[in-house]
Amino acid sequence: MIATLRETCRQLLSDGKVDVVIGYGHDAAADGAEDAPVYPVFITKPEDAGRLVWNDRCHANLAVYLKHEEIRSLGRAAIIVKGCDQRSLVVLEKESQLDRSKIYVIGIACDGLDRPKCRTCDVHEPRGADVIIGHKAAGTGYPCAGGVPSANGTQGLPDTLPDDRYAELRAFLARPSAERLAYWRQELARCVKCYACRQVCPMCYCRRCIVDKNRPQIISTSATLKGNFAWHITRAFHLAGRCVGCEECSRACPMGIDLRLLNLSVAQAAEENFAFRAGDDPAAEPVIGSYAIQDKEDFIR
Amino acid sequence: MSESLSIAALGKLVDCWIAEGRHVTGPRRINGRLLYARLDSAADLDLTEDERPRNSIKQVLFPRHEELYGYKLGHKRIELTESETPIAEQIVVAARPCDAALGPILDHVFNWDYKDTQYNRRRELTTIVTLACRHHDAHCFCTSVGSAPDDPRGSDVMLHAMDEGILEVCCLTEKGSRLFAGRCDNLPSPSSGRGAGGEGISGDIANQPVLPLTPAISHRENGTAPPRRFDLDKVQEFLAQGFEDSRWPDLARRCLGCGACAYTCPTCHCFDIVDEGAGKEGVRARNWDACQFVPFTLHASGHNPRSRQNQRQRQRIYHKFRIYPEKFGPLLCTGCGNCTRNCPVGLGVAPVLAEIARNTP
Amino acid sequence: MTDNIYQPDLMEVVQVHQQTADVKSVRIRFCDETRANDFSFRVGQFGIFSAFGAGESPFNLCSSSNWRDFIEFCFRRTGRVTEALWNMDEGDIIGFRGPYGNAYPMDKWRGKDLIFIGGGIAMPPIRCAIWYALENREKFGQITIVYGARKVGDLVFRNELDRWAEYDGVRVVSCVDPGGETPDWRGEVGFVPAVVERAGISATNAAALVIGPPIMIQFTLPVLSKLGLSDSDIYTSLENRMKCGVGKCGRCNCGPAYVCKDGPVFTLEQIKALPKDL
Amino acid sequence: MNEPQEFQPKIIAYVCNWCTYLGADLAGTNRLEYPANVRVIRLPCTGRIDFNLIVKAFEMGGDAVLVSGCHPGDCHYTAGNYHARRRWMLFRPLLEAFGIETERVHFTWISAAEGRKWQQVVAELTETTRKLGPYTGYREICEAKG
Repeated sequence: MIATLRETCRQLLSDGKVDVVIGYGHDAAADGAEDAPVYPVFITKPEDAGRLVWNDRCHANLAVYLKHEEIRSLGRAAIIVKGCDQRSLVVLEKESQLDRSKIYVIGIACDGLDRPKCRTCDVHEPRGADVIIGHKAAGTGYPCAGGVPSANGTQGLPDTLPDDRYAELRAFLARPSAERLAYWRQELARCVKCYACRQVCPMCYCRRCIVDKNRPQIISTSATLKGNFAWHITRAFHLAGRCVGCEECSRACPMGIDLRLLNLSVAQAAEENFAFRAGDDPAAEPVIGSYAIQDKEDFIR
Repeated sequence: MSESLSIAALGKLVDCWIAEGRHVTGPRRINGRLLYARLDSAADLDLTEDERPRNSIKQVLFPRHEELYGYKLGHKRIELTESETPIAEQIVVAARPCDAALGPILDHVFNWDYKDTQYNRRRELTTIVTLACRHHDAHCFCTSVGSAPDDPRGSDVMLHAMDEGILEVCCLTEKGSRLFAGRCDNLPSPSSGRGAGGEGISGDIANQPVLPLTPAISHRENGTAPPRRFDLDKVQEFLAQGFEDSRWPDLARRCLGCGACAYTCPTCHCFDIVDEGAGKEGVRARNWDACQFVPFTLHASGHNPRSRQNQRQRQRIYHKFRIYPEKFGPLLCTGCGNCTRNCPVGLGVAPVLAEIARNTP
Repeated sequence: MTDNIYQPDLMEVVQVHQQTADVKSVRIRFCDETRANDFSFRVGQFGIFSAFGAGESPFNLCSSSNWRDFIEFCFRRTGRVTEALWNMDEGDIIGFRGPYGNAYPMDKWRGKDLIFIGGGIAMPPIRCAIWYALENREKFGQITIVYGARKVGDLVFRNELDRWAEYDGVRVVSCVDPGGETPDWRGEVGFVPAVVERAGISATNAAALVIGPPIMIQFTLPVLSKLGLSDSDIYTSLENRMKCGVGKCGRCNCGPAYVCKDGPVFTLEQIKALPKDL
Repeated sequence: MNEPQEFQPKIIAYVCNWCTYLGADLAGTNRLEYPANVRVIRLPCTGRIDFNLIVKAFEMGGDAVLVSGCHPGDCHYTAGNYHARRRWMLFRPLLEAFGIETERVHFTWISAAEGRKWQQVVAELTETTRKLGPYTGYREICEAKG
């Protein structure tokens, strides 16, 4: 599978179809080393395609790079996406941040990278890609990544797909509100405001973030509890109907704060109120950017 | 002078310090992650050795939010008030040597002509008890920047873990000895037999809860030091003329511009000054800041000398490995590896310098 | 007195003078008399001015160091702090800490001809040097002042331009960009670099101070070099983003220099040695 | 000796300029009395009422927040209140997740003619908030040092 991935990219670059392939790779000197660190790479020369890899440490959501001037300046891009990352492209296109026809999307079948999101994943095979590496495993109905050895030998596929993405959120919401506030007070007390959760997120593409604006300084920049609550409320709400659940914000947090519950709560609100799931339907209007006369709620008197 | 101390006795000591009202900080596990944080009791102390805390003890000497002074606004009258948060006596237990070394390094900039009294006061009131390292992970590179797993710089007391949960205590400063004076139980250390002739294990120490120490503790002599990741001379030779080198955009292209490297780094010390308050009262406070953020150098006119992310990454490397050493002497880096350990895309200092050193003839 | 290096002195606003549509100069005096007496600064230094509740910003001290009863600074209304300072009037209290940075080497300039070239809002940092030179007129040779702005309304300290011209040995050339002149404008029309070239200034035994927007400096420096001025005779004051002003917060660092402590005054020679990070 | 000081809740009301603000004004001109606990803040439209304003109100010591504007269909800017309705349908669950007491956050449509409804809403709000007591939960978080 890695061979087909490298060959596809080498072909794209040598045909001049794209100028850069945004993928996962490691140091040229570390090829083959079993636990060599994997990180985003930008391949511009066909002979470098050998640096591309695919294994269970390819976590980054590479869609985040499509907004960077340093990458755009390299020219037409091909981007390697897992099913969850591919959803980000749908949202970004709908928010007119990228022109889908100008990028070449290489979908890679993935049966899970041992992250919480993978347990309830339903896009093992990315949709809307120009080409898919790895294919549907016969009979099981789930695409197999072909090539990602997994501990329990069944290609790491979940035997039963829990139908509820929000099971963990429901359990959390069942706890009394004072307990929930206390949980966030204890978690957000560690936040040092390094904004890694903002910088890894493809949805955070504002040229100047609201927290960097001081007229008015509505969100305190201090890493006090007040500043951290104001920041994380704002960050989470700006993802309403936009967060595709790639969970990069939780993985990137150096202080180990799990932000998934916040993203899930706004995702659930969008799904249960407006049957809208970010990145599902390329034609659907963004939920926060549009409205419907017949929207129904039960709390406005 | 060096004595020995059982891990259990260290736990009791920690509880004493806490009882005496001192703030004790040490590595503890929170949600599965090893972080330096304030200890509520000795049970929180986690002496795992084959993992390095993901943040640093910098917050003890240089908090991420610190009130400089308060202000009260009246009609044509303003009153400035001393910030009333008292600075308590701090003890850092089981710090890594690459954390403890930040004190002597930051003293230079915080006392360059103007004495930063709040930093100096915290420095005086802080005693650092370091635990020499006997393990390292893929990101440690203290040996590449002139440091070592038992580098005493900045430590008031250096602990060396021996076998069977015995710690050799070396008090390096007066502050350190005051802390440990008469508190060591000097248990004979079975393997090295170097413990001073203390009496046998007394009853109450025997049944103390032994703190979780990783089983395979080997004596400090054969402790493993991390391999050298890059040749520092070659790096500094490159930096001397490499500011305009065309490879910088490639070296840092994947950087996302967050502050995870700067805020978990023991020696990054840049800060912002903000006014916080509502209506007639407020405080002027100092917050951590980082050269990786766009507004850091943004002029009021809109001009930004470092508008590209690779320029900001270059500035971080230059400030640590050329500007600071040239101006103050020590490198602004202790080789802890937290920048790479916490970088979402595997950048940080070591990978960049290794790449530079590899390609510099 | 506090030993907290970040705590400012409280200053009372003595007089506010609106220079242009968005530029004001403010005169302030120490509330605490003892501080007023033992305060001194050298022209070219700057201070950090506080509008409590909004923040702090660095501005040059644009009054002459010989004036004892007030110090003056000038700012353009662009952001949160300058907005708050804009709304100050006589009697209000602001904060000041300083003086910071190095200063113009007036003693090194003794006996030299002085060429002052300013652009737009950059007149205040030059004005203090001009007044200092005029108050010690005998120490300096010919003084030429070239000051340009986009349009007549943008000229800062315009009334003082005429007063400077009255001093002997002082030549004042003020200019506005093409299209910025008004019918009764008697000064030159053109960009500062061109005006400097036309002015036919003699550069023998001269020192030049050039402050203005980067584009103006970029095109003025070659003109001065052509006149024969060496790089070590051309001075400028750098405008980096600053926060602490005491060499701690790392903002103004550019290459080996912390602009707030090693600068802001640099010779062109020193600036050429700095990396292109300005 | 006056009776013991009853808790006076601080209620911050973000109201739209075209409907609710006029409704409140109408209540005033009709001499309809309502508790003075409400602090009215006028904004052009409910569409302009940012979710951060609710957080800010609690940060600065508010005990309850009221957001009120034109009934759907009456909006001066045609769709401001529709957008606002969607915003609150998505924001309330997030407040729930944070454990911020959503029973202290109230949303109503009050038209320019409904002075009486404004009086009733404010009176009722003051009572329910008085029962809930001061909102120390969030304020104490915001006053935590460092």
